[in-house]
Amino acid sequence: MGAYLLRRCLMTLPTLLIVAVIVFLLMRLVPGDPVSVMVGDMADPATIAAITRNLGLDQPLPVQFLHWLGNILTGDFGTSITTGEAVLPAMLHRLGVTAQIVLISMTLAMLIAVPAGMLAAWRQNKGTDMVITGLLVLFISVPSFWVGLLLILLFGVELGWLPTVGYVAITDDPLRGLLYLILPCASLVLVEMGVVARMMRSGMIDVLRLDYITHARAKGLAEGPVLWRHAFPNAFAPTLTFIGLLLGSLLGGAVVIETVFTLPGLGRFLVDAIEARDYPVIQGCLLLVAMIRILVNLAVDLAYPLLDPRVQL
Amino acid sequence: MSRGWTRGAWALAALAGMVPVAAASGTLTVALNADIRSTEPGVNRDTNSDMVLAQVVEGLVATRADLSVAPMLADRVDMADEGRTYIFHLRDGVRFHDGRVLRAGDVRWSWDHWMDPARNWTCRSFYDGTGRGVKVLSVDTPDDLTVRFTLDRPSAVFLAQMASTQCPLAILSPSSVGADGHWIAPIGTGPFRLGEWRRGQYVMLDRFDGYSTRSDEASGLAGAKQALVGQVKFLIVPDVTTSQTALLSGGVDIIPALPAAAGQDLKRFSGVRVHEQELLSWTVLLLQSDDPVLSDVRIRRAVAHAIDRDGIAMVATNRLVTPNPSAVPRVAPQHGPAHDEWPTYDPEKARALLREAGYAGQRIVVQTNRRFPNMFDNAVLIHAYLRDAGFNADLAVLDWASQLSNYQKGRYQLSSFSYSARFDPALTYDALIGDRAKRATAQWYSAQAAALLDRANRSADEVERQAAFDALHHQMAADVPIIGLYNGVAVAATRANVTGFHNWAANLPVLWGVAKEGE
Amino acid sequence: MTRFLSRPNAALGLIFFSFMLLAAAWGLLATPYDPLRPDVWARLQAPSALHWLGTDGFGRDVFSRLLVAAWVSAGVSMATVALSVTLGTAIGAVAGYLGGRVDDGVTVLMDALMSFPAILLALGILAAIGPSPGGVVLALGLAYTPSVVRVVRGSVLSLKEREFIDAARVLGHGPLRTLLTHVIPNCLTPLTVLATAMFGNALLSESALSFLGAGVPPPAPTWGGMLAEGRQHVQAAPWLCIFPGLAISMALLGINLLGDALRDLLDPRMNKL
Amino acid sequence: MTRSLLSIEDLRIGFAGSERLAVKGIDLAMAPGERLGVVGESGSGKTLLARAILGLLPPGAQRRAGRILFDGQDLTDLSPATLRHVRGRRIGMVFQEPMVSLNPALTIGRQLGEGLILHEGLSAAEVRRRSVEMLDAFRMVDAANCLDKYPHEFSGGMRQRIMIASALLLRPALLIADEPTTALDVIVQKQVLDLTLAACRDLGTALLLITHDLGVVADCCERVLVMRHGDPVTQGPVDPVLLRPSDPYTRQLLHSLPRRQGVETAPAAPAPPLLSIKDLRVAYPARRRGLFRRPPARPVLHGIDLSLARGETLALVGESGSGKTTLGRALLGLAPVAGGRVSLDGQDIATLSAPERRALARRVQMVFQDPFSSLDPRWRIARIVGEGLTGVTAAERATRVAAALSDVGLGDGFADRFPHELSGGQRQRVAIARAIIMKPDLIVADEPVSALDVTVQAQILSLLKDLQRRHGFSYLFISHHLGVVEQVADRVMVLYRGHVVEEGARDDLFDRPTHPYTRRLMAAVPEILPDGDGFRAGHRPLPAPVPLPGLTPVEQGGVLTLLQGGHRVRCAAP
Repeated sequence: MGAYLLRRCLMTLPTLLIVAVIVFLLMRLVPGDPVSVMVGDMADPATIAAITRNLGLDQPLPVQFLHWLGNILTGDFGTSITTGEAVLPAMLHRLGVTAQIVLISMTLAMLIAVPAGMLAAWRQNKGTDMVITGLLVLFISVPSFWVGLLLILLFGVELGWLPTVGYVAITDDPLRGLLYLILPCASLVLVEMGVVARMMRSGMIDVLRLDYITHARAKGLAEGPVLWRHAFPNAFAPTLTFIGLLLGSLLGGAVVIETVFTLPGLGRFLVDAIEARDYPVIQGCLLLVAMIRILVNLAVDLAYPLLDPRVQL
Repeated sequence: MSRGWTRGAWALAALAGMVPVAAASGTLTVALNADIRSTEPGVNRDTNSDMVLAQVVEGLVATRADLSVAPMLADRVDMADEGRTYIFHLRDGVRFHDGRVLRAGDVRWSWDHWMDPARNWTCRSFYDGTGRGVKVLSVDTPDDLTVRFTLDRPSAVFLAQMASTQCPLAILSPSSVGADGHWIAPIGTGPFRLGEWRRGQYVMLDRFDGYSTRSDEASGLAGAKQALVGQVKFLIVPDVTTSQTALLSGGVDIIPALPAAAGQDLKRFSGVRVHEQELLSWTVLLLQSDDPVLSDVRIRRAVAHAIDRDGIAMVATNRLVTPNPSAVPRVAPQHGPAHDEWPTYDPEKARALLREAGYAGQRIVVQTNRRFPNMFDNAVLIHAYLRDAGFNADLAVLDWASQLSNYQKGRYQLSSFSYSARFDPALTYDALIGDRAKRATAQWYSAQAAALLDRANRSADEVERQAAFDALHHQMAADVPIIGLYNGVAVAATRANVTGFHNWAANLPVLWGVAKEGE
Repeated sequence: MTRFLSRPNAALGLIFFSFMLLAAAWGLLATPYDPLRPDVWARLQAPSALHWLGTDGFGRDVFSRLLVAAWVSAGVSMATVALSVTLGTAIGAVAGYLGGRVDDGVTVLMDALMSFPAILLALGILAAIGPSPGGVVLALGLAYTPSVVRVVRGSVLSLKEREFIDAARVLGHGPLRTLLTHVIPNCLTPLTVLATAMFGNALLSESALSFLGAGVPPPAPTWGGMLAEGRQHVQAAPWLCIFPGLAISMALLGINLLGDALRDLLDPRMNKL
Repeated sequence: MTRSLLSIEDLRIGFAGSERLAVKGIDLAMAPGERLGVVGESGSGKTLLARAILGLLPPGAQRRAGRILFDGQDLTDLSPATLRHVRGRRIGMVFQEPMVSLNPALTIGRQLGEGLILHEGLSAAEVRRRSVEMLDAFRMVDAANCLDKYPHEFSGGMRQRIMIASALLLRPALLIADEPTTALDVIVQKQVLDLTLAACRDLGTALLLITHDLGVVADCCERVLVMRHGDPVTQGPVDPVLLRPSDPYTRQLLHSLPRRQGVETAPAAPAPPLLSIKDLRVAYPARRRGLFRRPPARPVLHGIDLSLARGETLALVGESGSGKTTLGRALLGLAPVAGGRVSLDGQDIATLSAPERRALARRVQMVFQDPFSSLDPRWRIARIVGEGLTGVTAAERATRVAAALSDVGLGDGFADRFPHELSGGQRQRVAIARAIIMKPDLIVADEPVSALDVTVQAQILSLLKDLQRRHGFSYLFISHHLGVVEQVADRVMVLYRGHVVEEGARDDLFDRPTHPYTRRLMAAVPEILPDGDGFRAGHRPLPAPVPLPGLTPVEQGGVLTLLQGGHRVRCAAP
């Protein structure tokens, strides 16, 4: 078990290294340089050259890469070129915002989606199933950013019930913090729910065809235990993998919702950094997002045997 | 439909009280649309950083609202040696925020601090002769209250440069940096001192009780300064809608910078005052005169004729300003009727000129960015106008960094751009005129223009300078090296109980003299 | 085909999807107004007989822009799918069929690419190559390639177990020929299902990128871009936020319904009912 | 018949959206403790019948008419809740695939105890005691420990024992077993069947056994129901219904069963062998587990020697995992050869250049087991058959394809069809046509009939034999089915875990099996053999074991020792 864990962790290393190379190269292909953004239209070439030298941007690429990688291995993601902040704490702070929204909405979505998906699968091709699948396909077809805009129009502009944009940390003011999370979470929940429930439904349909379900019924079990005890763990396992993937991507990919509601999340941080050519921040964010995704996958892989004992550690 | 909708919404939003609640009395809350970039004046800066730091640091001289230069920490400034030597006599009893009394040595320390290449100060090249400016040969301190700057040649803009709002020569206490030279915080002499800065959330300023104010009338950054509130909280509210809502509900007292349309929206509410201020910044369309197509002045004139500057100004600013084709800002005293001369909006004429120049549908690309909505809007309209007049125009939306980099390297045909505030028209012309081979950012290479600029640069006689500026614009209207669109407009909004707030041409609202009533 | 269309989701999907195609065709041929031509004196007008869906901040006709945007979105999405399917099939088939070190290398590279959320990867690539319709296609195409590689590689691995592949080898055919004549044609079914799903994803991502200002650059209208612009006028002209979103949703609904129907039809396991 | 336990009256089952019936009016009655076999080929509706009893029809299937009386109660009338009382407690059910009929996510103990807790409300300790008792009855080693394990930790045979144990745990009055041993190897199949029969007898449980295997029915059951296309063909005691059949379909079934036909042994071939294999070793590379470590390859064949004459049929027999398929694949370059020499017509394949090897390879063709998987579903039949032809004109290709198709008994109409439009037997004919069109010297036939129903199987086997007579090629015939091998083979090799344990001419081997493994294999198969004008069921009588010293399990090595006339058996090294 310990050896497996170690091996499984070691296996992520080449992936991480390639991720790092991709991130680094991508940013060096970008036209425009951070120094011009810093100095604006006022500076002359001499100043630009001096600042470039001071930031180490005049070194050969491999040197810059090794230097960067070395620092990252010691936990130093550098400092933002534009704000002078240390990148790692800044990213973690933003990640906290994104994580709140993603985790809350994902939890809500799962609470609704898993039973809904199971119900639809159980009543496959019957009226209930038609209604549920119809709703689900509608949910996944409506872009979350449009839902967000509509919610803003309805609750912010028309009704004025909820704050539509901005962010208050829950730690600063729990009540108001929650109010600010309602609309962003609501816009994500629909889509996530659609995706997860569809996954759950198809997984469940696959499982319900299997002999051990018929066997469980043949033993005289009622539908409740058949569904929850026998079908659920097996149908949920692939859904869990999928939710892991989804979580991993949402932590960086909630950028659109963060834009709609102007939340200071990780995705927005990255987009702003791209605009400002803030290499350390861009690299840090992309790397962090990829690392999170890899780690979430790792966690899911390690948790998988709990649901499916066939997968051995 | 929209009017009713929105008004109801605002009222409800205010009633529902879901929006931030008013801060404690004695604290003025100012909404910033983005966090400040650093606390180092003139190093890593933007408009927001400039505004916050202007409340905290001061220089030897400062800019008045009419853009003239006034002494600030200096009691008076003497010139000698035909303008090559400047002698600053410091006011006595000025204290830094750390309690130390300002002495000539601090000025010398600050000078050395900023001129150290490691500090990456943006304006170093204005003083060390590497740029287009003068070279400061020496700075010495004959006594505790006297500082003497010796230049290699006379300059009409030396003091204006020193009083720049973007990179002022800020006088700081040496305790601003740590023992190893790392930057801590600006320990200045302003009426407010820097308090807590929570990145991405807020910047606090506290009233500096040891401030010794000047007695002359407050104007711009100059004159008397009196902090009327105990604290100023710059709250970072990136989204316009949020800050508008917060202003209506009292969570924010001042929004110093708003898009024009948002200002229009807010005018409908009684509890709010909207302030509009025309600025020095100049929004333009850059033309690459070296381009094979645009090197023909007829084509450039065709571009000028093709563009409806009234329409552009209206979309960008909701018709708050009239267009300004001249590098001399409309708020500047030097702006006269002579500066309104320009090819009129006339697509027919543009077409005729194109035919005459033998334009054969070569592709012309307008560069722009999304970072600055007004540049983007201008470009979208310019692109449409050019197509209308028969140009084969394309729009290239770059990120700001790339566009800026292209600007600095001269890699563009047309570029929707904006020059930031320069306090003397000569400085703006200075940015425009030059040899592209030597300086890629130059727009206009004309010996005649260069001579005129030189006259304006060297002369101290206002009449002579005015004549030079008028002649420069006349020449520009003929050469069309650049197309001026309009000067920027700053729209600010305050709650009605905020008194004493005003903006000025440098777009740097000051918070001394501002108070909140009835709370 | 008749059997396909007799499914309610297929028929409904086709109806919605043909709205998009119709709009795209209309946008390609002629629009009521020039979608790019501003009329600053008639900006932010509410829907009326003159401007069916109102005008935007530059006074451009929203309806005309929606039609042209349908064409832009459909074109970009199709090109994206074409690119990633071609690229992904080539890589996935070769990696899966050859196995060994080639496969290991491809797998690690694809794992690395897949650890970026597609939209962030696309943003990164677009930052590097600059926004243009081709750029969006390239960025999204590259971002989606790993999922095609995965599906194709999986199919190839399971096809490799199928005996007709062995049969081809027994008949003396080389790997390339087997790959082209047996393996890839047999990946077409999962690829069709995947391509439909990807078309929807590409459309959504293209809109999201445009919404973030990184997609197909102006002046070409895009639904996402129109939403982003509308967002600036959410107070004054709320309709600018409604119609483009409605267009995206209807197109996506159509594609998703069609995709579901197609999957039910082509996936024998699901079809067994 | 005293009192019937189960009686089915006019049961009709159809599928939604179709008028056609899949089960067309079955009547059936079973007495308590009785063992009834339901036999039929695929599509006969036997599985639907079994599932209908407990109301567990697959989605889409509907009972159209009929009553199912159990203990006098009409099961079709019961509410779901009442029906659940019957399920498990009164009627137990066992399915075919042991791999998917146990829930992989739950421990054996939980799945066994579930029914006891539900129906009898026993305490945990009592449940455990009863479970262990039942597993013991099924000869599970260390039964108490088994309860805490998961299904994947057991082999297929073990799982099927657990499955049946769990069904019998509640002492039901009736056990329905749907092909319970089909997926198992013969020796394991016999163990499981014996255990099940014994347990049923002990508990007085009636057995409804659904199977396609006539031998099993004849061996285990008292009565039989033969079904075809949903119709009941005939019903009654095994003797005479099965053993002296009057009904033509049943007769056809029985006559189709593979068995030795005539005494026909290939002439001892003095000519040089067509194929000769020396010390062939095959090892599959292990799946990479770490980043850099690749564990040693897993050996599958440990040095096989083999030679095959022209026109001869050599059969390889063995259970799953014996390496018989791998041997065939290795010949065709489809499995990684780790050592040894293969020569065809005296030419060592290893010394040839790649093109030469490819040309040579065309002379060896293969017919695969699964006719569904061996034809590219996207190709038309003509293209599939002609795939191997190179350097011929279109006209010549068409002619040769048509000739090959008619050789295998498929007329012109088939050339333009797709594989999915063909039946299993027709597809296998296409696969054979694809092989013979290459004019091969040798055809490797890997379980060519095991996926087919018994009547089709007989047709294909005679086709293969017929083609060999006409074209003169040799067969390397791989099968697990002793009956099939006995019918087609000239010589037989028995493989066990990658070793040859016994080889010899067919009659020698079948009449005088010597190695203990061969004997066990033969003893395990229940057979139906002609007996006068009827048939006789039972296990093959074995001659007394040859007192040969040093017959050993293969794991301990040993060499092949000649007995007589080419009959060799593995014994300890002298």
